[in-house]
Amino acid sequence: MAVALVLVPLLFALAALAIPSNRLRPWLVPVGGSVHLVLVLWALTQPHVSGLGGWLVVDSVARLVLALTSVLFFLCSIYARGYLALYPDRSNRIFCACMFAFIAMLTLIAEAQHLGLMWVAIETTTLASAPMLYFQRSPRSLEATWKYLLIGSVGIALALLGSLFLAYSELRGGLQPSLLLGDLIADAPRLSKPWLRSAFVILFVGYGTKMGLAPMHTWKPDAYGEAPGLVGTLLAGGLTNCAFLAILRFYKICSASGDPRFAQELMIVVGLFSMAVAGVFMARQKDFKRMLAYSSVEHMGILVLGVGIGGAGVFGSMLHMLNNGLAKGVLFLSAANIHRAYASKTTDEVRGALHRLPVSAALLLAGFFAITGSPPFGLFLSEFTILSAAISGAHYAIAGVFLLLLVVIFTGMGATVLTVVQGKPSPNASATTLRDDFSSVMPGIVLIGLVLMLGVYIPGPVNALVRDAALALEAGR
Amino acid sequence: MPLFTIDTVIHVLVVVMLPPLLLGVITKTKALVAGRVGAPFFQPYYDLFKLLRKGTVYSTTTGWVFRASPVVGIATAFLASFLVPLGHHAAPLSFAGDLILFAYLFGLARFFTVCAALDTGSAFEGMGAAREATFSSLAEPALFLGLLVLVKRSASLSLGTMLGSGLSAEWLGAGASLVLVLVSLFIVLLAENCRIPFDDPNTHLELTMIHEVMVLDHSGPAFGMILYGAAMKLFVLGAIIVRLALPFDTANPWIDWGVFVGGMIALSVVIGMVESAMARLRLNQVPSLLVAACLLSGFSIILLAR
Amino acid sequence: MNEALILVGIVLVGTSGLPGAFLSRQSAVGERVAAVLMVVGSTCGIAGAGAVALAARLTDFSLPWAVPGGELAVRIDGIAAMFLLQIFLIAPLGSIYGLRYWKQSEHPDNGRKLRLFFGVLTAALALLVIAHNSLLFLLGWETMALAAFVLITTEDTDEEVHAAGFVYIVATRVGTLCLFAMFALLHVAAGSWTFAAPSAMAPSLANTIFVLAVVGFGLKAGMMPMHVWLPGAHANAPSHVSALMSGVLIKSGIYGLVRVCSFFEHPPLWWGVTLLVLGIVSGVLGVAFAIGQHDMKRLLAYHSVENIGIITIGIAIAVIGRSLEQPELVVLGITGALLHVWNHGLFKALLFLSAGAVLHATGTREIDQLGGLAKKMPWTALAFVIGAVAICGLPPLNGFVSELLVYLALFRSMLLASPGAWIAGAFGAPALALIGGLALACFAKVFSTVFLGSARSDRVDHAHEAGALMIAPMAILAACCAFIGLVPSAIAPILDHAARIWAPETSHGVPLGSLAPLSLLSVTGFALVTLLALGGVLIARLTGPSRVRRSVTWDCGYAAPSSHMQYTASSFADSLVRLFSWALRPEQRSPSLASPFPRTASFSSHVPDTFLDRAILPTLRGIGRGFVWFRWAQRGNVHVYLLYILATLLLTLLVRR
Amino acid sequence: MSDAVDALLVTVLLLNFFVLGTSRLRAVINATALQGILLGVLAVLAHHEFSVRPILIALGAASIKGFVIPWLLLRAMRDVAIRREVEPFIGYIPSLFAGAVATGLAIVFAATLPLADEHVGSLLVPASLATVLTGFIVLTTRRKAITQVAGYLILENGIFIMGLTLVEAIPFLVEVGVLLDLLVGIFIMGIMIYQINREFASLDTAQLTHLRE
Repeated sequence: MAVALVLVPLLFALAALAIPSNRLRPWLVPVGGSVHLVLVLWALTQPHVSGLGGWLVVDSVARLVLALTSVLFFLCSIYARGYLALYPDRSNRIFCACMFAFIAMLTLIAEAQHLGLMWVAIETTTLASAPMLYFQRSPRSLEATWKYLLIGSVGIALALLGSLFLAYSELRGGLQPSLLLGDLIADAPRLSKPWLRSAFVILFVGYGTKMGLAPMHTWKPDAYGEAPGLVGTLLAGGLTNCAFLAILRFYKICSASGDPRFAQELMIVVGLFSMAVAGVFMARQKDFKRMLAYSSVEHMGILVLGVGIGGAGVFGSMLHMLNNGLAKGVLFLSAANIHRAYASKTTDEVRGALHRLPVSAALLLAGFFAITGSPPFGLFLSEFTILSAAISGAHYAIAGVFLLLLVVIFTGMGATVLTVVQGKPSPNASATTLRDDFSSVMPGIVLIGLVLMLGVYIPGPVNALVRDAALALEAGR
Repeated sequence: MPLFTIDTVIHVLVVVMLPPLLLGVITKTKALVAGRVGAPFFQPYYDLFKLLRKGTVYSTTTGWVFRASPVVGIATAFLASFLVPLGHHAAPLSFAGDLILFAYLFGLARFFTVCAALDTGSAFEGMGAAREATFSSLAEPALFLGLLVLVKRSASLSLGTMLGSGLSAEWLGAGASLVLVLVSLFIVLLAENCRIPFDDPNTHLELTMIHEVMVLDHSGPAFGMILYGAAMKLFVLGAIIVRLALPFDTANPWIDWGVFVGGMIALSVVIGMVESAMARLRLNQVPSLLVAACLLSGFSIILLAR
Repeated sequence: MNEALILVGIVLVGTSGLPGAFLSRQSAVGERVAAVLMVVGSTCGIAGAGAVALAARLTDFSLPWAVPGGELAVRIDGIAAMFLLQIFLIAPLGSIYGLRYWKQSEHPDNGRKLRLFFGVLTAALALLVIAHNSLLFLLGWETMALAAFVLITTEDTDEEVHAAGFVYIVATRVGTLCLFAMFALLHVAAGSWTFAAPSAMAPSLANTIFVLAVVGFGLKAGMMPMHVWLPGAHANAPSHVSALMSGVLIKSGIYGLVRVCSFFEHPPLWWGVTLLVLGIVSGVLGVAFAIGQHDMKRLLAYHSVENIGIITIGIAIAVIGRSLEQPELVVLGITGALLHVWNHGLFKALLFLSAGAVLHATGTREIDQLGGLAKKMPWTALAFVIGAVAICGLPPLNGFVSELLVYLALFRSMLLASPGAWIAGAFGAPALALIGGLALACFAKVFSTVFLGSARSDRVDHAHEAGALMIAPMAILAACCAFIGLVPSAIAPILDHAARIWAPETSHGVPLGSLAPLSLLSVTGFALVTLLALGGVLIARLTGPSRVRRSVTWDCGYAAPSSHMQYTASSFADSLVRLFSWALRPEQRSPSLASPFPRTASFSSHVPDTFLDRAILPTLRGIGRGFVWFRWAQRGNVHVYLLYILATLLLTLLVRR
Repeated sequence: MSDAVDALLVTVLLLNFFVLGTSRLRAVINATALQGILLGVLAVLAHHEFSVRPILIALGAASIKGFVIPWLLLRAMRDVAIRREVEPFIGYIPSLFAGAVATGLAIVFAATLPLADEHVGSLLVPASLATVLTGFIVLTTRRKAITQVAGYLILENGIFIMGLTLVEAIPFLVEVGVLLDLLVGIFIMGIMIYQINREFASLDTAQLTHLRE
C-alpha cells in the first residue's frame, strides 16, 4: 500500500510522457490528483500502512503531511487543467510528468523511514520542480530556476553530509550504523553527542535551505516570484512542509537522545530570524508574488519556532503546517490569476483587482487575513497556540518579539495586498481579457473554506491527525 | 421637599422681580462714579416694558432656532434659580449634584444663544458667538473648580447644603480658601454675564463685544426676553456669591431676606465699581484671566487639602 | 429561553445579507430581505437581552467546541445585556436607514457586500459580548474587525478611503495582538480559557495584563492617543456604518476593558489613575481636535474619542473606588460609564444618521460648503439639534444623566481622604466641565454652519428632506434620547444589575437610586420642558403675525449682505483652535499681500491628526525606509546567497556547544 | 592500507588547490574528473573486505563522477564556446589562501569530533570537510556557471569521502539513488547552462541579477 502511494503517481508520470496530445494531457492531471487523494484518504483510514520492509511507514506525522499534500495537489491539479489550457501551443509533456513525479516524491518523503531514502526523495523533488519553474520559458524564470537549482542542490548536499554525520554518531557510539529512523530513535541516548549536534546543525542548514528558513531563503522570492501560481502552491504548501518534516525527524532523534535544548534554541533563533527577515523584506514590497514568498519564509519560521518552544507549541506548529499550506494555496492561486489578468505583478501596475477580478481579489484579501492569523481563520488558532505556549513556558521575550514581528509583517503585507485589491483599476487592468472562471477560482474557494473551517471547527479526524503528530514528536522526551 | 411654602413663594417673587434692579444699580453706580446722575434705578424695568409693547423684525435668514433662543434663556435661568438658596433661605429644589444641573442649564441657554446668533448669517454675530463659545468653555472649568472647593469643604454634593447653615462656621476654619474661591467665582460671574473686563455691555462697537453683538438682530419682545434672561442669570450666579460672602443666619426670616437683598445690591455696586475702575481687556488676554480664576480655585483646593 | 432568543437573533442578523448576496446586482429584493431579517433578528435579541437585563438574572451555558482551548461558553449577564440591547437597537435602525441611503439600485457594485458584512458585523459584535471564553471572544472580536474593514472600504476606489482602511486595519491588528498576549497571560493566571476572576497572581503579571488590555481595547475604543484610525475610518464609511461603528463598534473596546477590569477585585490605585489620565486626555483633546475639523463626519468621529474619554473617566473612578473599597464610587463610576455607553450610542448614531442625510442630500461633508439646510430639511435639522444637545450633556436629554453620574462619582472621590482619589476628582471634574464647554462650542459650530444661516454653496440648492425610511430611525433614536433624559429612573434597575455583575462586592446596600437623584431629574426635566413650552407660547403671543416684519439681517448698515459674508465654521473655531494649537498644530495657508492691489487670494486652514500625521505615519515611513536599506542583502547575486548558507553553517557549527 | 587511503586523500586535497588556482575551465573539469576516479579507488580501499557491492559502487561513482559528468560539462563548454574563467570575485592567490584556511579549519574542526576507533588517525574526516569547503569556495567565488557546477561537484565529492567512513550505514539502493540524483542534477544544470548562454549571451552568473530586491 505504502508503495502504491508512490508508484501510482509515477505511473501517471509515465502516462503523461506517453500521451501524445497536448490538449488531452492536462486532463490526466486532475484524474491523477483525485486518484492520489483517494489513495491517501484510504490509507488514512488504515491503522497501519507500511511497505518495503519497514522502509516506508505512514506514521502519525506522515499522515498529517500526506493529507495536506494530497488535498493541495488535488486542488492544484484542477487548477492546472485550466492553466495549461491557456497555453495550447506550448508543450506540457514535461510539466505534467514533473507534477506527478513531484507528488510521488513528496509522498515518498512523508513515508520514508530511512533517512537516506528520504534524502534521495527530497533531492528528486528539486529536480522535478525545476522544469515546472521554467515553464514560462522567460529569461526571468530561467534565472530563478538556476538559482533555485543551485542553492537547493547545495542545501541538499549539506543535508546528505548531515545524515552521514548522524550515522557516524552511531558508529562513534559503538553501534551498527543505520539510517533507519526507528533504530536511531531507539539508540538515541547512546549516540555521540558532538557528532549528533554537528549533524543536527548541518541538517538544519541543509533542509532549512529547502524549507526556506532565513538566511538560506534567498531562492524563495525568485522562484516563487517567477513560478506559475500552482507551482508556487506546491512548493510553498507541499515541498517546504516535507522539508520541515525532515527536520522534525532529526529533531525527534535529538529529543530522544535527551539533548533537545540545543536544537530548540537553534530553532527559536532561526525561526524568529526568519520572521524578521520576512518582515523587513515585505515592507514596501511592490512585487506581490515575491511578497508571498517572504510570507512563506515567515511561516516556516513560525513552524520551527513552535517546535522550538515545545509543549503546546508543537501542537500549534503541526496545526500551523496544515493551515499555512492551505492558506498559501489560496494566496498563490489567486495572486497568479491577478498576475495573469494584469500581465504584471507589481503594485505600480496592479490596482483595483476587486473590480477587475472580484472573486480572485476577494480570495487574495481573505487569504491575506487568513495568513496573518486573523480569527476566524485557522491560522489564528495555530499562531495563538504557539504564542500561548511561549507565554505559559515563561518565554516572555520570545512572545514579545513574535508579536512585534507579526505586526511588522502584517503592516508590510497589508500595504501591498490592499494596494493590489483596492483602488481604481489601473490601466493594466485591460492588458488581457481573462476573467475568473471555475477552474481558476474553485480551488481557492475550497481552500479558503477549509482554512475557515479549521478556524471555527476542527473536525475530529483532523484534530486526531494533528494531535497524534504532535504527540509522536513529544513522546519520549 | 420644601417646594410649596411661603419661602418658595417669596423665592419666586424675588427671582422674578429683582433681576432688572441689579442692572439698574450697576448703571447707577457707574454713573455716580463717573460723576453723572445716571438713569433711575428702575430704568431696566421701563426698558423691558417698552420692548414688550414694540413690534418685531425677523431676518429672512433666520428660523425657529432664532426665535427659540430667548425662551431658552429665560426658562433655564428661571429653573436654575430654584436650585440656589437665596441667602439663608434654602433652595426649593436641592439634591445631590444639583450644582451640575445648575451649570449645565446655562450651557443649554448658551447653545441656543450662539446658534441663534449664527442663524442670522451675519459676520458680526458670528464673531460674537465664537467669542462667547470660547470664553465660556474656559469659564466652565473655573466654575467647577470653585464648586469643587465648596464640595470638598462641606462634604456635600448639593448647592443647598454647601451654602447652608454650616457656612459661617467654615469661614472661621477655612477662611483663606473661601476668599480665593469667592474671588474666582466673582471672575466667573463677570465672564459669564459679559461684564467688564470681559465685555462691555454698554458699547455698541460690534467688533469689541461678545454678548451684545450676538443679540444684535433681536428686537421687540424677544429682545426684552433676552435682556430679562441675562439679568436673571446675573441674579442667580450673584446669589451664590452673596451667600458665600454673607453667610449670616439670623433667627428672623425677614431679616434674612433683607440681608440677601442688601447683599445683592451690594454685589451690583461692586460690579459697577469694577466696571468703572477697569478697562475692557484685549480679547486675547481674556483666556489668561479665566485660567487665573481656575488657578485661584485650584490653589484653594490645595489649601483645603493641607 | 432568553439565550435561545439571543442566539436566534444573532444567527438571523448575521445571515441577513446572505440571501441578497446571491441575487442579481439590480434586484431590490435582497435589501428588503436583509432589512426584514435584521429587524426580526434584532427584535428577538432585544427581547432576550431585555428579559435578562430586567430580570437581573444571568443566563449561561456552554457546549464543547472542537478547537484547542475552545469552548462555546456563553454568558449573558447584566453587562452583556446592556451592550446587546444597544447593538440590537442601532443595527436594525441603520439597516432600515440603509434602504434609502444606500439603495441597491444606486450602488449596484457594493450594495450587496455592504449589507452582507453589515449583518456579519452586528452578529460578531453580539457574539463577542456574550462570549465567556477567550477564544470565542477573539473569534467575535476579529470577525467584527474584519467585517468593519470591509464596510469602511465600501468605496475603495477612493484613495482616501483606501488609506483610511489601511490605517484602520493595522491599528486593529496591533490591538488584537495585544489581546492575544493578554488572554494568554490570563490563561496562565486563571488556568483556563473561560472568563473568570484569576486567583492570586503576581502583581507584575496583573499589571502586564492591565496594560495590554488598555492598549488592546483602547485601540478599538479610540482612546487618545490610540485613536489614530478612528477619524479616517468613521469619516469614510457610509453613514449608517459610521453610526454603527461609532455608536456600537468602538464600545466593544469599552466592553472588553470593563470585563477585564471586573476580574480584579483589588486593583492597584495606579490603574484607575492611568485610566483617568487617558480619559481626560481623550476627552479634552478629542473635542479640541473636533473643533478644528471642517469635515462633518470627521468632526463627529473626534467626538467619539471625546465621549470614549468620558466613559473612561467613569471606569477610572470605578476602578479607583474598587482599590479604595468605596462602593459608592464603584457604583456611580461604572453606571455612569455604562449609561454613557448607551447614551453615546444613541446620540452619536442619531448624529451620524442626520449627517448622512445631509451628505445624501448635498453630496459633501464639508461644513463650510453648507448652510441654511434647516429650511430644506427641517426634520433632519431637528434630529441633529436633539443629538447635539444630548451629546453636549445638556439637560433635559440623556447625555446629561450619564455625565451627572460621572460628575457625582468625581465629586464623591473629592470627599475621600486618600490623596489619589481627591486629586482624581480635582482634575476630573474641571476637565469634564472643559470637555462640556468645548463640545458645546463645537456643536454650536457644526449645527449652525450646516443648518442655520444661508447657503454657502449651490450644493445646498438641490438639497431635499430625507425620506421617511431615513427619518424614522432618527426619530426613534431621538425618542430614546429624550426618554432616558426625562425618565432615568426607569433604567436604574438595569444599571444596578450591571454594577453588581461588575463588582459583586457592591451587591448589598448601594443602589443607584440612593446615590443619584434620578427621580428629581425627571422633575427638573419635565419642568424645563414645561417652561420652554410656556415660553414658546408666550413669545408666539408677543410676536404675533401682525407685529412681525421680515427684513434682511441687520449688518450694521451694510445694505447687501451675502451668504459669503457669513462667519464660517473655520473662523468660528479659530480662537479655540489657537488656544489648543500646542496639540492641534493647525496648518494655515494665508495669502501674503505683495502689492498695493492684491490679486485674488485664498485662505485655508486644516487640522491634521497630530498623532497620526506627525508622529505615527512619519515613524512608519522612517521604518520603511530603514527596511529598504536592508535590500542590499539581497541583490540577486547567487554567490552571495551561497555565502549566506556557508556563513550560517560555520556560525552554527561554532556555537553548537 | 590506510597509508594508501591517506595518500589518495592528500591527492584529493592537492586537486582542490589546483582547482582553486587555475583559470582554465578544461583543467578544472579534468581535475574534478580525476577526483571522481580517485574516489572510486578510495571506495574500494576503504572497505575492509572485498565484496561485489563496494566494487559496484566504486565503479558507478568513478564512471559517473570521473567520466559521464565531466563529459557533460565538457560538451556544455564546447556548446557555449568558452575556455577560461574570467577574473573571479577574489583573485586566484586569495582563492588559494582561502582554500588553505578552509583546509586548516576542517582539520581543526575534525579534531573536535571524537572518531570511532577504526578511523583514529585517518585523514578521511578532515579531507572530506576540506573538500566540502573547497567546493563552497569555488561556488561562491567563480563567475561562470560551468565552474560553479564543478564546485558543486567538488562539494559532492567531499560528502562522498565522508560516506566512505560509513559504507555499512548506506544501503545500496540509497547509494545508487544519490548518484542518480547527482547525474540528473548535473544534466539539468547543463541544460540550464545552455539556455542561460542562449538567453543572456553569457555564462557569467554574476550577471544574473535581474531578480533582486
